[in-house]
Amino acid sequence: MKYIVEVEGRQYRIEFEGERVLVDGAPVRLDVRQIADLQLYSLLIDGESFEVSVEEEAAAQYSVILSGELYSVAVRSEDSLTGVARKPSRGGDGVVRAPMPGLVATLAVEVGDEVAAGQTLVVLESMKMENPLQAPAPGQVTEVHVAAGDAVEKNQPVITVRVSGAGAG
Amino acid sequence: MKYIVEVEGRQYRIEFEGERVLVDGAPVRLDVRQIADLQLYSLLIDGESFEVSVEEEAAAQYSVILSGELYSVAVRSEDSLTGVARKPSRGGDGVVRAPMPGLVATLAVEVGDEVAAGQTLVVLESMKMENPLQAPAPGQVTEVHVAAGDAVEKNQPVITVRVSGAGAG
Amino acid sequence: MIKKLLIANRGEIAVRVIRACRELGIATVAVYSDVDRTAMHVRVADEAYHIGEAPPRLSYLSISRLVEVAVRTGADAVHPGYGFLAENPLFAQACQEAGLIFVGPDYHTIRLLGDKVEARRFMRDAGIPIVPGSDEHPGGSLEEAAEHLGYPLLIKAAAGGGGKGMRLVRRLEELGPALEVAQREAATAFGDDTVYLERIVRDARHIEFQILGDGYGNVIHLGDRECSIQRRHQKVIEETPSRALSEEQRREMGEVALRAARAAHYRSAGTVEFLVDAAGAFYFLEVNPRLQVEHPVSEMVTGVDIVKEQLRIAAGRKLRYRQEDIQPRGWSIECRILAEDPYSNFAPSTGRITGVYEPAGPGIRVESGVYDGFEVTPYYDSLIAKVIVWGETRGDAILRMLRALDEFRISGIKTNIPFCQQLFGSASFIGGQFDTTYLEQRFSLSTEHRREQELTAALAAAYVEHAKRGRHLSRPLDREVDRAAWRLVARREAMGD
Amino acid sequence: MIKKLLIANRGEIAVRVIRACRELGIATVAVYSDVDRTAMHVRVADEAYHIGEAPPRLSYLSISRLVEVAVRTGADAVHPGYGFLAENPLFAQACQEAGLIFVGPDYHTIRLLGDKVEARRFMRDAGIPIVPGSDEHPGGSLEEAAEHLGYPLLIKAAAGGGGKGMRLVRRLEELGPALEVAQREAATAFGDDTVYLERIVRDARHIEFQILGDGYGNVIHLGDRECSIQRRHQKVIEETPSRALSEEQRREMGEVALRAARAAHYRSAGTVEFLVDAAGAFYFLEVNPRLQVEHPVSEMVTGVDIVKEQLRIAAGRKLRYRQEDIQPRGWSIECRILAEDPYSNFAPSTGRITGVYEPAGPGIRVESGVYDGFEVTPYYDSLIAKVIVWGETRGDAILRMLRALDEFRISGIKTNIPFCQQLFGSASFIGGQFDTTYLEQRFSLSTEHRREQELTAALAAAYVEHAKRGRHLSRPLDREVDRAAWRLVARREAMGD
Repeated sequence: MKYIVEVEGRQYRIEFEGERVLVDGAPVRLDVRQIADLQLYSLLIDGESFEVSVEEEAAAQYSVILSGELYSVAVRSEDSLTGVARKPSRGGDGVVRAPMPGLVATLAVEVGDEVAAGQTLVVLESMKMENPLQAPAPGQVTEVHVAAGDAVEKNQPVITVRVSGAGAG
Repeated sequence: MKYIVEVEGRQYRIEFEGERVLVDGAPVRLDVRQIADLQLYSLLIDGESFEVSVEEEAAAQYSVILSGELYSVAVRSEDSLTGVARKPSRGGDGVVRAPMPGLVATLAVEVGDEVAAGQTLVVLESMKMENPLQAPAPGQVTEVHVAAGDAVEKNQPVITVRVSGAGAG
Repeated sequence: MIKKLLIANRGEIAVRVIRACRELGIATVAVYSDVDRTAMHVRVADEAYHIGEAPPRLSYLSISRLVEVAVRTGADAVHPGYGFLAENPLFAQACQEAGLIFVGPDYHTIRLLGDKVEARRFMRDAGIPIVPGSDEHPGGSLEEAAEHLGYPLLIKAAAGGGGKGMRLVRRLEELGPALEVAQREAATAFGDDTVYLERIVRDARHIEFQILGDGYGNVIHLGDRECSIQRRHQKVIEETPSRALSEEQRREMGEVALRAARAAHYRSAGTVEFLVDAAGAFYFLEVNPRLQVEHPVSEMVTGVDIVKEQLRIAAGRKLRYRQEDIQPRGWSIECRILAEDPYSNFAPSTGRITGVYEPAGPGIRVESGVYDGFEVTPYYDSLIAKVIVWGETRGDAILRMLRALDEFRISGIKTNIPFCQQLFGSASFIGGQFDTTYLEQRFSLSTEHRREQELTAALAAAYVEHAKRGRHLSRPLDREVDRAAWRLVARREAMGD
Repeated sequence: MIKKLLIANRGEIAVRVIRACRELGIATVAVYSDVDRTAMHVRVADEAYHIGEAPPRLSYLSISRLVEVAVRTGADAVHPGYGFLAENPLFAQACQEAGLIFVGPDYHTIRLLGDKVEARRFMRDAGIPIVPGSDEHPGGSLEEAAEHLGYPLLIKAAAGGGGKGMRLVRRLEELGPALEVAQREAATAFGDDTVYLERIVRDARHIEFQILGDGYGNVIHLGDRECSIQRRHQKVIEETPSRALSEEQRREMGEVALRAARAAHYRSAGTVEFLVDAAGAFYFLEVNPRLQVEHPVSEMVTGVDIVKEQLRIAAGRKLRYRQEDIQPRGWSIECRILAEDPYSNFAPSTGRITGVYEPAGPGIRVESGVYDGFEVTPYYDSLIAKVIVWGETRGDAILRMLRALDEFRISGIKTNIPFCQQLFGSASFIGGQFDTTYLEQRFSLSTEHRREQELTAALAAAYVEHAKRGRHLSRPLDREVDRAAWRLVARREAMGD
């Protein structure tokens, strides 16, 4: 199996052939073990020992943390015709989602309001901190999915804004 | 559901009725939570907090460790007609099993040998310690299931002894 | 001695207090909200009672319920921890009136120290230097005072705390509008719109002294703590001793801290906070009449268990240390581990912790309230653990902290660990070149990478993707293989080398 | 300084050494056998190489493979840990001949100290008191020597160690047969059937001194350690200082330990072991020319990092401490956590660890090589972790240890923790009334129970049985319920209190 792996704008061609691993055609001794069913992996790469956290952020899109540094890695198999996988766009549809779980401390808009880009729509309280959620673009509020005081989960829709100039829907 | 629970020779009648728990007829406020899918339970009993390890040793037979003390507990439901559950007898069939994983360091008998009760049949080495496995009763060795140097798992049959006076097989 | 203590708190500090009680033979009563039934403090206490719903107002801030549980369970004392009700004189008073020992200062002391203007006046009268402020000339107008103090300056709420009612004013024209906003905020937050102006201390370090008083006139301090590394007015890193003080300054400030404590007839553990400017002049800031988050660093260098001593004092005992018994050894640093995502502007991160490996080994102490399977909820503080290190020198301590942070693994939520790793590795921190503005104004999380690590990241991600597709990960990889291997080997070995 | 170090060991001690290297900026090379690919020391090292199969002889005891890996990876030094090859002069020599720094004494020193008869002669010549033995009169017969020494006495192998070739002889008639057996055992175990007789020291305490020498003539000691609590010649609990010594004795024995170290031109960390009888007379037993399992207790009271100092010395540096710099503070105790079942005659317990919660908080240090998901195999030592506590007094330390053991949870295998809990709670231990025979001859695990805890055990078991039948446990109980609850509550709260 061959993969094109992109890390911070740089591409690697990685092949897995049974026990063999090739990076840009050169063989690498790789031994990976998952630790206790966590997102934690012990890697030996030509004898060098690493322990990394690997989290799948979206399809074929990974966040890797290694020695306190974060790497965004996109993996696509060479036989796929599409380009490097991208994060599914969120927000383009005008739906503002909760970036974290929390409580709706303030609801600053209602349906029908015209809002400017960056205008605060909702303040979410989480862990004693207030976090304003802002309009991604100018437009009109078409839906309010929460009430003040509601507990919301991460990624839960909070407000829908019909972006000016965009078609309804 | 009603259970007869025996701990160290003392019996308790414990009933679970939905949210209610009765011990010998008296209500007890019991709240139990399993910690992280382990054999570890946090109990609140009328507000007292305990954390215990509960291990099932055999059917309905539990080892409970609590503040550094071990309790053997047998649980049977009141509607069952049999007595308190017992550990399935091992050794009565003349099969000597490994009480722990280890390596067969010494094999002291062969098929056909007459052995006395307590005679060492095999020495198992585990964690740098030598552990002799002894004949449970006088008899004749009818089967040797391992070879010197073998790694054995816990409870794996090691030697079969036909106990004197007992019928074959 | 105290027989049974109720801990009116949760998280790592509740666990800390329970541990001290365990070692002193004091029975402990934990309290928990709806979401905290399996929290660590509940698991390790002798008794635990549900006191209400998740929002603090309905549980950990409910004075009546806490006192009721304490009385009902036969507790004779209450420890407030920090945060929640720790500095609320009404809680201390309610405990006292219910016949419970409140582990802290007398409620009059808490009240006095809680009013910033009162506390400043009190300390000034006791001969303690304070940051120049408008409250020193109560007759004049705020505009006159502002002119006298000079711009920029700070508006602060007299009843204040937590940044509410606080405003920075750069020039005269801003003063009026800012005062209006600050007064409105103060009124909303504290029911008291009194504000005053304070001169801004530039290039300030935040340095505090840990004090212990027994109420019999004996007061000692356990040395200083450097707490200048802050974000959003929250300390992130604390250490002792401070690299910024000369021995002379340290001695002098220690004396002043003791004078402040003596003036207040201070009983229990507390902290006297100062601002120190670049020239070395220092100003009283406030007294925190409670245990501090960062108390462990002082414990590490002095060997004094502050919580145990606090409990002994609460039971009416005299201090068992004289000032000359306190001989700090080495260096200690604390790093607060927060459930927040440093890569997303420190947004809170909640959810179920799927795995925790805490660092350990020589010179490392972890104070934590979480474990595998614990759920971090949005209701409470984001502080989930503290890593405290001790080293013979500051350099040893920093290197040890870097080692500790590198070992610390938390799965399931995001933490500020990568941020702290960079911070401890920064030249400014290592060189001791920082003041209270450093973290927010001069330090930023680097997203630059070491080139040679990119390949590691690439291989890890590619492997996980490949394994997912091939379902290589459906069971732990190593177990079966290894076990088969060692059985084979054992046999081979037995047959001869 | 050393640039890259190979650790010829596994388990907690390999992790300990790697941590010290991390903090000193030394790169580390771990080695692992078939069953140790995911062991902690592999995970935390910078590099890791497979060196063979699970049985130690085929991996961790293979001098040629270890030296080969060290050379191939460009390591400039090797640390042997304890056990395995730590006291093998051939290994030290092989390292030296391959151009590698061996972190330990010179191999001539190791060889000298490894031969008991040689070491005794050497120490006696240096004016160190030794246990009276037949080797002091090499001319006469063993029977004559036995009569002179008096019964009971011990036969020991000259090349000995680990109890092999050792026999207790109660009276003359037993001597001949016992000698035969001992010589045969010694020949088998060490390839050398030389034995000698040693007088038995009654009511003996095993007390040792930690020494550090730099090879430039500078030698210091870090105080004594009491190691009398032993089972099967294995120490279980160690503490410092010993309660049995007066300050005068401690000073005197420390002097003798230094004299022994100086005589041997000792370089690196080591331990001088003594037996102390009830009257306070002390006798040299042996020198362990390596790091000891129990070194952390000395670190806790002195603040010296023994492993770091060992590495600095190995790199050719001089000792950075003078004797007067060593000012022990407080008390420290270590408890060894073993994978064995105290309820089944301490049978080894192997298997996969499903969960570990290590104790933490003030004054507690855990040195461990295991974690959730780690598999304990029958190949190696049963030591899986060490709990080390520090307290201001011995009482504080014992209470803290009890607290630590109570917090320690390991699922999946059995451990000696319940046994240790009872031991630390026993009057004899608390009173300091014990000698080396205490654990095996006078202490036994109680199976008596506190009546009030029976009901707790009954309820726990009944609940688990009930849940199993009702499949109540098919998913974690609390999560879903709690989450639903807090959402409801949050809404209710928002609507007004």
